Order: sequence, then C-alpha cells, then structure tokens
Amino acid sequence: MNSQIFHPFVLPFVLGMAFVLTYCLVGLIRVISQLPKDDRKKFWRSLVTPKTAWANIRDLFGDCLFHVKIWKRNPVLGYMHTAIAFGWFMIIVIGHVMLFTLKPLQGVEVERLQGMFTNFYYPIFFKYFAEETPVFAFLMDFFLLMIISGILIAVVKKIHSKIVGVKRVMHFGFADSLIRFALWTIFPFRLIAEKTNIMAFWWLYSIDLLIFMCMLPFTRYMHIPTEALFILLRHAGIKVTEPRKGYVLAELYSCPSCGLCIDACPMSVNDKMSGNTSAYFMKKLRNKDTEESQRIAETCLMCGKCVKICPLSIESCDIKFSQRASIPYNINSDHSYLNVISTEAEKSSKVLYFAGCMTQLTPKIMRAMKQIMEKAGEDYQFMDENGVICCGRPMMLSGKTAEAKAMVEKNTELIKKSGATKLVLSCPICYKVFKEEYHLEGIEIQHHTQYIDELVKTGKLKVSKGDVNYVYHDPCELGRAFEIYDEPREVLENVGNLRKAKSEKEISICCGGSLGSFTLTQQERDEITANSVNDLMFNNPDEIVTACPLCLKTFARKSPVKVKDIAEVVSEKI
Amino acid sequence: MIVEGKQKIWADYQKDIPDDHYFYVRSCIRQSFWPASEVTFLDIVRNKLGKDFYENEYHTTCGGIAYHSDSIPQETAMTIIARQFALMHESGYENYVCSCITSFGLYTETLETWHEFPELEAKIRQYLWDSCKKEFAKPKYLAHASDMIYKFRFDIAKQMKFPLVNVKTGKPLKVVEHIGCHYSKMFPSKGFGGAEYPHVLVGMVEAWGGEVIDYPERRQCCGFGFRQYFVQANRGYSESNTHKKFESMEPYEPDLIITNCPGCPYFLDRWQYVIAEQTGKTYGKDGYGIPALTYEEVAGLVMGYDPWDLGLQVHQVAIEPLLEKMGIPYDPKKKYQGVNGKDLGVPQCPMHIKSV
Amino acid sequence: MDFGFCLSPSSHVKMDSVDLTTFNRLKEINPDVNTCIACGSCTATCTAGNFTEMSFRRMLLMLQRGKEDEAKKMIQRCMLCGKCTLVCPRGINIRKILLDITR
Amino acid sequence: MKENILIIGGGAAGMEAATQLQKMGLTPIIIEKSETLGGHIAQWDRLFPAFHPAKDVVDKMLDQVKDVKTYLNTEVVDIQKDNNGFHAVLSNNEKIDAKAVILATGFDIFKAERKQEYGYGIYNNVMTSVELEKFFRTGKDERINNPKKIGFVHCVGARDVKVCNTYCSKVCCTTALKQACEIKEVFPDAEVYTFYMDLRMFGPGYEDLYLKTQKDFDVKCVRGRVCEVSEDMDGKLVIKAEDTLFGKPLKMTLDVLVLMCAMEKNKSIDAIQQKLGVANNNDGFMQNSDMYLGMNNTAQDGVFVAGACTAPKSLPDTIGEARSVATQVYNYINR
Repeated sequence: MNSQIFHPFVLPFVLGMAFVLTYCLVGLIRVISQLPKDDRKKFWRSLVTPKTAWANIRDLFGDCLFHVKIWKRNPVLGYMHTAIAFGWFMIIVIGHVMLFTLKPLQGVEVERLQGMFTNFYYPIFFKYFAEETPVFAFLMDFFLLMIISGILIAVVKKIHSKIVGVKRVMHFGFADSLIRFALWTIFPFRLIAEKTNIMAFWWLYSIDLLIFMCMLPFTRYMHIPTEALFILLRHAGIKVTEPRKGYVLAELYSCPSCGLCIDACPMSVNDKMSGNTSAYFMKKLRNKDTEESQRIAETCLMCGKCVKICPLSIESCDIKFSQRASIPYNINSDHSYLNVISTEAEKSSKVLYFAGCMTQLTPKIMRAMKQIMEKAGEDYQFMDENGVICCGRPMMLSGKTAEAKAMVEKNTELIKKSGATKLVLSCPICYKVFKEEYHLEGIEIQHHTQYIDELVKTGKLKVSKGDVNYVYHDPCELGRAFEIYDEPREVLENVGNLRKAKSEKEISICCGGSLGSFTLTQQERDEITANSVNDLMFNNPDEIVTACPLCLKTFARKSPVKVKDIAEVVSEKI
Repeated sequence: MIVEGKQKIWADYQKDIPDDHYFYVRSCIRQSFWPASEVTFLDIVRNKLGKDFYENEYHTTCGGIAYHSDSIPQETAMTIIARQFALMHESGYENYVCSCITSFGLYTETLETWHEFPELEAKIRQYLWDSCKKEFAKPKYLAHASDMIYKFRFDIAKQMKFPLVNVKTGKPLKVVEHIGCHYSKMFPSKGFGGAEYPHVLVGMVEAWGGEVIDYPERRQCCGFGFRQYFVQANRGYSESNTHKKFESMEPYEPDLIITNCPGCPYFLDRWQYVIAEQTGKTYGKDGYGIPALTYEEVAGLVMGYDPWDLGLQVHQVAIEPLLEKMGIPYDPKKKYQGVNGKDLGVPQCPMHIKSV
Repeated sequence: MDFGFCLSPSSHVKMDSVDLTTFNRLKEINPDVNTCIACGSCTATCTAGNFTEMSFRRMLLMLQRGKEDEAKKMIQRCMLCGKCTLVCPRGINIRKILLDITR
Repeated sequence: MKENILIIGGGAAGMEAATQLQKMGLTPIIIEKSETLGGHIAQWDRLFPAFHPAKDVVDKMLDQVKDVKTYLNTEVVDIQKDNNGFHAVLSNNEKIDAKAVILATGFDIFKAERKQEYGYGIYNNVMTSVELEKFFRTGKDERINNPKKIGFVHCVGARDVKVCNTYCSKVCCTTALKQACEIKEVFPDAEVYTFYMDLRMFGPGYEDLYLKTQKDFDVKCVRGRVCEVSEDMDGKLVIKAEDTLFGKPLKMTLDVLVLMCAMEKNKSIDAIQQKLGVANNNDGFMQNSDMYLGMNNTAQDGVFVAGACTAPKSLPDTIGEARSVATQVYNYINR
C-alpha cells in the first residue's frame, strides 16, 4: 500500500493531540495548585495509600470506561457510553500493542516505525502505515464497530430521546453540536478510510480528530479527561469549599452534561423549571455565568437526588451551597438575643424530645409523639414545648454556616444541661444538622422513625396491625441523606400494609416544600408536589405516610388521600 | 381655598351674646404673664364701649390647672366653679365672662356635665352649701372675653387709629390666628366658627384690616398642655409643638400672631427664643421673631393705646418692627420704664433672636 | 444654652420625602409583596419573634415608611427557618424577600 | 286582577319591582320626584367589581319599564289607608288609589361638608366619590388636573358617631378601590393612596378587584383614617392620618382628595313614611319587620320596602330585594 512512515494528513491529529495534552496538563497543575494545602497533602498521600489506590483503579475502569452507574440506571445508555469509551480506549491500547507486532508495509523498517515520534500518531492511522495480524485486525474492527454501534444509539437518542428512555435532554449550543458531530463522524470516517483507503477520508478522519481535540476543553467532552482526576481527588477525601476553584473545578469539568439529573430532578415538571436542574447549574457555573448559577443555586430544593443518581457522583448540592455562600445577602445576622434564654433544665430525663420549628406547625406530630413516649413508659422531656430555637440548618442552607453557630451553641447548651442520653427529633431537617454539626458526645441522636422502630422492636411499644394500605414517602433529609429507609417501612408493616411508590428510597421525589429552595414560588412548588403525590399514589394507597413535618404540610395541600406522619399512624395503633 | 365654604361654616357656628352686664373673672396665668391685657380689656369694654363689666375681688382660680394636671378631682373643680357662679349670682349678674380659655373650657364642660348628669349637679349644690354656705346658681350666659371683643369688633373698628395694615406698602398685615384648644375644640358649638375653622380671631383680624393666613399646621396646639410644661424634661415636647407650627407658617411670612388663650401667646413667644438658642433659627425677618400677641393687645394697638401701656415690652420677641409696620409711634426710652417712670433695667440680649 | 430639654424629632412619617428605592426594587423582583394583607401570621409564628420584636409585616411597612435602617436591623434577628413562608395565607415567599432586602 | 301598586321611587329598586309586578299581571305605578328614572345608579359610570358600564344596566331596566305608568317630577304629598286600600294625592293634585305601596325611596349621599376637618367646600381639591364618578363619566372636573398624588378617604359619614352614623355603608370600600383603579387608568403615573379603617369587601369578585388594585395598579392602602386636611401655599392638600398598622402618624401632600361618602336615609320621604306608619331603625333607615323573613314587610299591612331605603345596599342586593318585594306584594294581593 504505502511506503512512507509519514503523510501530511496526520498533522491535524498531531496538532490537536498536542493542544489537548498541553491544555490538560496546565489544567491539572491549576487544579492541584488551587487545592488548600491540607487537601493537596491528602491527595498525594491517597495516591500511594493501597486502599485509595485500589479504589482509584476500580473506579477509573468502572466509571470512566464501563460506566457501571449508567448501566444500573439505564442499560441502553450504559451500553452507549461503554461502547464509545471502552471501544475507543481499546482501539488506542490495541493500536499501541500492535506497534510491537506489526508487519510493516513494503520496505519500511520496523525500527523506524517504532520511533518516538511515529508512536504518537502511528496507532491512530495504523492501517495506512502497516498491516495488522489477523487477530488484531479482528479486534480492531470489532471495537470500531462497537464504537459505531454506540454512536448509532447516540444519534437515535439525539433524534428521539424517549426511545432510549430519556424524557428531557440538555439543550446545547453550536460548539457542543459541532464537537458532537465531529465525534460521531470520527469512527465512521476511520472505518471508511481503513476499508477503502481513500485519501480524503484519512484527511477527514484526522481533521475530525483535530476538531474534537481542539474543542474538547471548551465543551462538555472535557469530562473525559477530567473525570479521571475527579475520581482521584474524591477518593482522597477532599470536600467542596469554594465554587469554581480547585476541587470544584475538577467537578465542574467532569460533569458530562449527560442530563440524567434532568429527568430525576423534582423540578422537571415543566420545561421552564427543568432549566433549574444541576446539569444546567454545572454548565452555567463552568461558563462563569454567575448570575444564572446563583439563581439556580437559590432555586434548588437541595433534595440531593441528582447527586445520588449522578454517574459521577458529582456533589452538585455542595457546590450550590458554596455558591450560595458567595451571594451577598448582607443580613449581618445578630442572634445575641439568644444569650438571655435560660438554660436551666427543669428536670432531668433520659430522653429529650426536640420537635423543631416546623413541627410546631404540625401539632399532631407532637401530640402523637407524646402519646407514644408515654405509652412506652419513657422517661422523657419536651425541649421546645414553649418556643423553639431554630436548629441552624436553614441558616446553613443559605450558605451561612458561621451565622448558624449562635443557634447551634445555644441548643447544644440546652441539650447538655438536660442530662439526657438520647435526643429524639421529629424533623429531618433538624436531624441532619444535629448529626453533622452538633457535638453531642454521649448523646444518641435519633429521628422519631428510628426511635419508634426501636420501641416497637424492643417490645416497649405494642402496636396492633390494621388493614390500611400505606405508602411511605422518604423525606430527602432522612432518606438520601442518612439512608434511613428500612426503619419506617418496618414500623409501617407492623401497623398496616405497605404499598410501594413508583419512585422509592434514594430516587424518591421531594415533596416540593423543601426549605432548601429560596426562590420557588408557591405555584411552582404546587406543581412539584402534585407530581410527587402522583408518584406516591402509583399503587393506590389509602394513606400517605411521611416522617417530616414539612412533607406532611406540603402533601396535605395536594393529596387526594389522608397524609399522616409516621408517629401519628403509630399513635393510632397503640 | 373657597371662602364661601368657610363663611357657610361661620354662619352655622354663631351664638347670641347678651349685649351688656357681665360678671368678669380674670385668668391666673394671664394676670401674671400679660397683666396689661386684662386691664386693657376692661378699659375697652367699660370706657371705650361703655359696657357694664363687674369684677368681684373674692373670685379665685377656676381650678383648671389643678384639674388638668390631675391633682384635684372633678367634683372639687366643680365646687370651685359653683362658688364662682354663686359670687356672680350674689353680685346680681347672670352673664359670666372669663378671661381664660382653660376656664372657659372647664366652665363649659361643667355646665354640660351638670346638664347631662343632674345627680352630679345636685351633689355639687350640696358640696357648695356644705363648704361655703353659698346658694347654687348657674349663669344664664357664659362667654369668653374674646367673644366680647369679637362681638364688638366693628365698634372697635370705628374707633380704630392704626389698622392692621403695613403703612409702607399699604398692604394688609398677614396675621396668624391661633385659638386656645379649650375654646372650641371640646365643644365646637360653643365657639364662634366652631372647632375646625374658628372665626373668633379671624373676625377681629378682618374687621381691623388684616389678612388671615391659613397654613397647614393651623390646628396644631401650641404645646402648652399643662402636664408637658410642668415637668422640665417634658418641655421639649411642648417646644416641639410650637416648632412644628412655626416651620409650617414660616413660608407665609406672617407679621404677627393673634391668640386668645393664656398659654399660647406665652409659648409661641418664649419658645421662639428657646428654638433660636438651640437651633439658631428665627422665624421673622432680619433675625427678629414673629410677635405673638393677645387679642386685647392687638385691639389696644389698633385703637391707639401706648404699646408700653399694653405691656408689649414683656414679650420676648421684639415688638418694634411691627409697630413700625403699622406706623404706631412709640418712645423707645420708655420701653423699660415702670409705673411713675421707674427704671426697670434693660434685659440681657439673647444670643440669636434679635431685640431692639 | 442648656435648657434641660430639647426639640423632640417629629414622629410623623413624612410620606412626601420617603425614599422608596429599596421597596420598589423589592417589589420589582417580588411583586407578591403588594398582596400582603398585614394579617401578622408571619410575626405570630416567627421563631425569632419568640424572643425579639422581629416582624416581617412591620418590616415591609418600615421599608414603605422610610425606616429602611430599622428594617435592616430587624432582619439581623432572623434565623431563616422559613415558618413565616409556610404560614403566609397569600403565598408570599417571605424568606426570599427577607434575603432580597439586604442583598 | 289589575290592581294598582304604588311604587314610590323610580330608582333601581322601584324599576325592578315594577317590572316584576307587571309580569305578574298587576299594575305598578311609579312616582319619581326627579325628572328621570334610574336614581343614583344612572349617575354612575361603571359598576364594581368588574367595571361594567352602569348605563347598560340602567338602559335595560328602563326598557323593561317603558310601559309602566310613571309620574316624573312628582311627589306623593298625602296618603291615606282605608278598607279599600291606599289613596294617594300627588304633587300634581292627581289622586291615585292602590292596593299596596312599595317604598323604594333609596338613599341620599352623606353631605361631605359635615365632616368639616376634611375641608370639603373649603379646600379646592377635596371632592366626593360621586363627583369623581361624574368625572369618569364626563371626563371633566376642574379639580382633576393631571394629579400626581390622589388620596381616597373611606368611611366618610359612616361608622362615625360624630355625624351620628354608626353603621357601615357597605359599598364604599369596593367603590373606592374601583375608583382607585379607574383613576390609575386615566393617570397611570399617579400615586394613589386609600385610607381605610377596615377593607370590608366580601362579594364575588371583590377580592379579585382588591388584588387587581395591588398587583396591577399598585394602589397603596393605608390603614388609618385621615383626621385632618389643610392646604399648603401651593394649594395642595396636606393630610394627616395614623398608619395604624405601622403605629405612627403620617403626613403627606396630595393633589386631590376623594371622600367616600356614605349612604344615608333619603329623608325627603319622611312625612309620607310617617303617614304610612313606617318607623325608622337605629341607623335612621326604614324599619322592616325583620331582617330575615320580613325584609320587605313593614309594621303596616300593605306597605312594603325594597332597596336602600332600609339600609345601604349594593345594586345586586337592591335588585334582589326588588324582585322579592314583587313576590310579597303578589301574595298580599292574592291572600
């Protein structure tokens, strides 16, 4: 065929490759240099720590090449991603392996072909320069066809996303469309070039690669190289601190804008609100659109579902918090008035019950809890029967962790003075902050779902089984945040029949009432609630049961059946 | 401003006043602050108009100050008043005229209360007998002294020497009228012109050639309010009321203020000095204040009384600019001469408000 | 000269000179503020209001009556718990408006 | 059965009662003291809550009574009752016999000058709601000269012992907000303030009207009664009120102040009312026999009442009462 070891058509590829490698290297240095000093140390250490190193290898293959998480979510999309990523990877690997086994074409010395420079482009245009052995030829064709099959799915998905089970997809600009077109055509061009050896296709193939690589840093495809770094950083245990810096930069560029979070997001009940989903947030933040990214950060319900279903587990909620912290609310909080509240406990008892602000608006939960604790013969006291100090979580939700301190400190003092060994909470919003931000050594913190479950299991509380069909709604802050999925379900099975919702546990849909959102209007929330109620009503339950006062209040607005708190349900059966 | 509208209201709030034969009672405050005003009043009605106004040396305070500062109960004030009425009756008069607005308000209130609650009247009748052995009697007619001047305003105009006109420009003087709150704000029907657009002083000013200005804070109290003034720390409240009025009237450039209450001319006059000391601001032209006069003083001026006989030198605000505007001759040397030419001494000149 | 007393500032709200910039900006972003019927639910349920004079209803009025500084001072008490928003019968997103006042 | 029914008053109540009675086969006779039928509503431009032209309603009513015997510029000067019914003498000396009498004499507008502190008739730019309505109808009023700030005072002559009217006049709140919208439509850049004591608006569509004033027209409602009006040097109105929700007195300058004058009983009927033996209630309106089942009946057999002569009423209230009085009269004739 050809007798050269070089042809000008390799130049576009070489240029592109050189550009993208340089860019990635600079980016890598930038991200690592922006890490706080401690985080940087952690990172280096993690690379040599066997445990994290193994996790790195596992995830680099599992996530970057095989996209295991997408398989779990949607096998068709999983195949699409694996086909393209793994196929491409294999072609590159096999290409390099073949360098050592190749049969040179007429008159070219093997040694020359294996030179440093040629190594750079040779495997990419292999067939032009050399002939494979049959086994390799088969493998190469196999993986090439695998890639093309993946691309075919992508094309179908683009044309009609519902066929592959995706309702909403992201809307992209010109640059993304162009690079996608380049990506789609690279391998068909290569196939045609290899099979026909028409020079034009070798050129097209190489130019496609140039386009792809040159545009890569400026489009969502940057996730391909960044993802690897992100996996390493995450395994090093680094946390989100500031938006658009260091670790977050790696997260931002790792987001492939796959759009899986769009369908998952409770806000995607209409087109307008689906623009508030994490995929768009990441894109806006990446593009330094501060106004929009702040807007989305303030709108988000912070239910955490997008994080749970994200194939890369990108911590978009944490990034949104850090983004909120950058909004100049200028409240200049002053909670010094809390100092005057007496911390003298009236009595000392083992169990301290803290209802929380929201539960004050749903007195039936408080009443049910009292009945349960009394029936179980518990030595308890009510911490906030006559007025409550906020737990501090809402303040943190606005990105004001420091300002929440006054409340955290006061509540800590009150709890410690009470002499209790167990703190029972009715509000999952409180539960999260008590678990994560309070230092209550020696005091067990339980949400009332866990507490009731324990009372039932230890026989302290006798319940009778009825024939009501319940469906349980997982409050975001209890379910996704702490994976308290089984306790409430077990309790409910003891008092009635449990029916399944359409989306349960980690994919349950936020009620729409979440305090996480600052800007959603009542009408918008109502739409979200209606959708969530529909999901819960999937198996026609008689009653919706939840374990969060806010969910309770929210669902009650829209539900066709009675909405109850789990404590209320139990109190009816004792 | 629709003058016809006001005239209609003025017509609605008229009262018939007996022409003659009055029992006159003085005001505690006025005889201390503006003694010449009451003297002038009696001189005008008796000597210039030839009316019968009788004074009885045994009359006392009406009890108003004590009543309004909550130091005596209503029954006590009423018994004091019953004694005054008894004196009138004993002297053979049935028309009662008082110099003080607070008294006028309290007399009106008392008479109305007796009318509404006859059992209270019976009680007071008994108290009066028990305490003074006097026979209870009610006046047939109750008037305030300014009502008399209002009634005789055209007779006074006939004897007028210096109308309320600026002799240099020929234009009427701009006059702020300010009635005492207790004149008609409690019982609108008892005052000429009612409470919202009282006519008692307006009538005088217009009869004597002046022009009344109606400014936004016209209805505002001068700020006397017994309780506010008696406690030093509360005086700022009193002063602030006056301040509000002056701020509101200032753009109209009034030449003088005419009043019919004991406290108002005092506070409208003295607070101008205090405000000037505290803020450096004066409200009249060229650093002078705006003279705040009693209606008797104004009547005396237009009738040609000597300004110093009217006691105008006891005002804080210098009166001379007004005298010059009206073309009233005066002897500056006599300003601080007492009776029989005794030298009273020239007061110290304040820092901000000008004196001559 | 010290008289032992002084002019007290007028308690009147002088509507002619009230600066409504903040309120108008707020109204532009949140047209809902106009639907407040001053029912006081927000104040009654307020967690901070349990301990302080905090009242969103009054705060809105303060902004309309030229007492912006007082309003901003009041916001400092807020714990952002959001109960006010939950109880508002007009569906006003109170917590957001609070944040917008000082923003 | 062509019995005469004497209807005193040719406003909404009188016309509607006549229409119904005629359909029932009776002979209504309307006595109207002014020169046209239609009463107060004929002077109105648009009706709350939906800004419906009053003329539409009045024209339809007029059309319905075109065959009803009507005396204009006429008053009843005397009326007697005997076993045969009522015998009325009209101001034109005509005598009319009737089997029943319906008093549909409606209301008078409170004379705004009685609230002296508002300075109606003294300050140039103080006007009444009726005059404002006339402005909407004719586009002319010399007081309204491209105003920048307009104020409305509610409850003028209502809920006020000082003018001896302790009742609520029912329609003024809604009218004020309707007029506030309308003035904003004419002068979009003007600021409109309403000074209310309570916003008493409860009918269908009224809350929507309220929300419209807030959302679309930015009408500023201040809870507190204007207590004092005066004029400044430029002839503008300076008003004082307390913002009771804020707990502070408030002062502002306005270009125009509109007084929402209450409904008062129409006293021109007092003499005839007395002859018929119909008393007044505590509010000074006519006393019906009871407010539930006897709202159209009076202490006097054969004398009926309808519309705003018994209490302040809106137009739908009045029409409803006019229809119910027709039934009462029909039953009375056929008893």
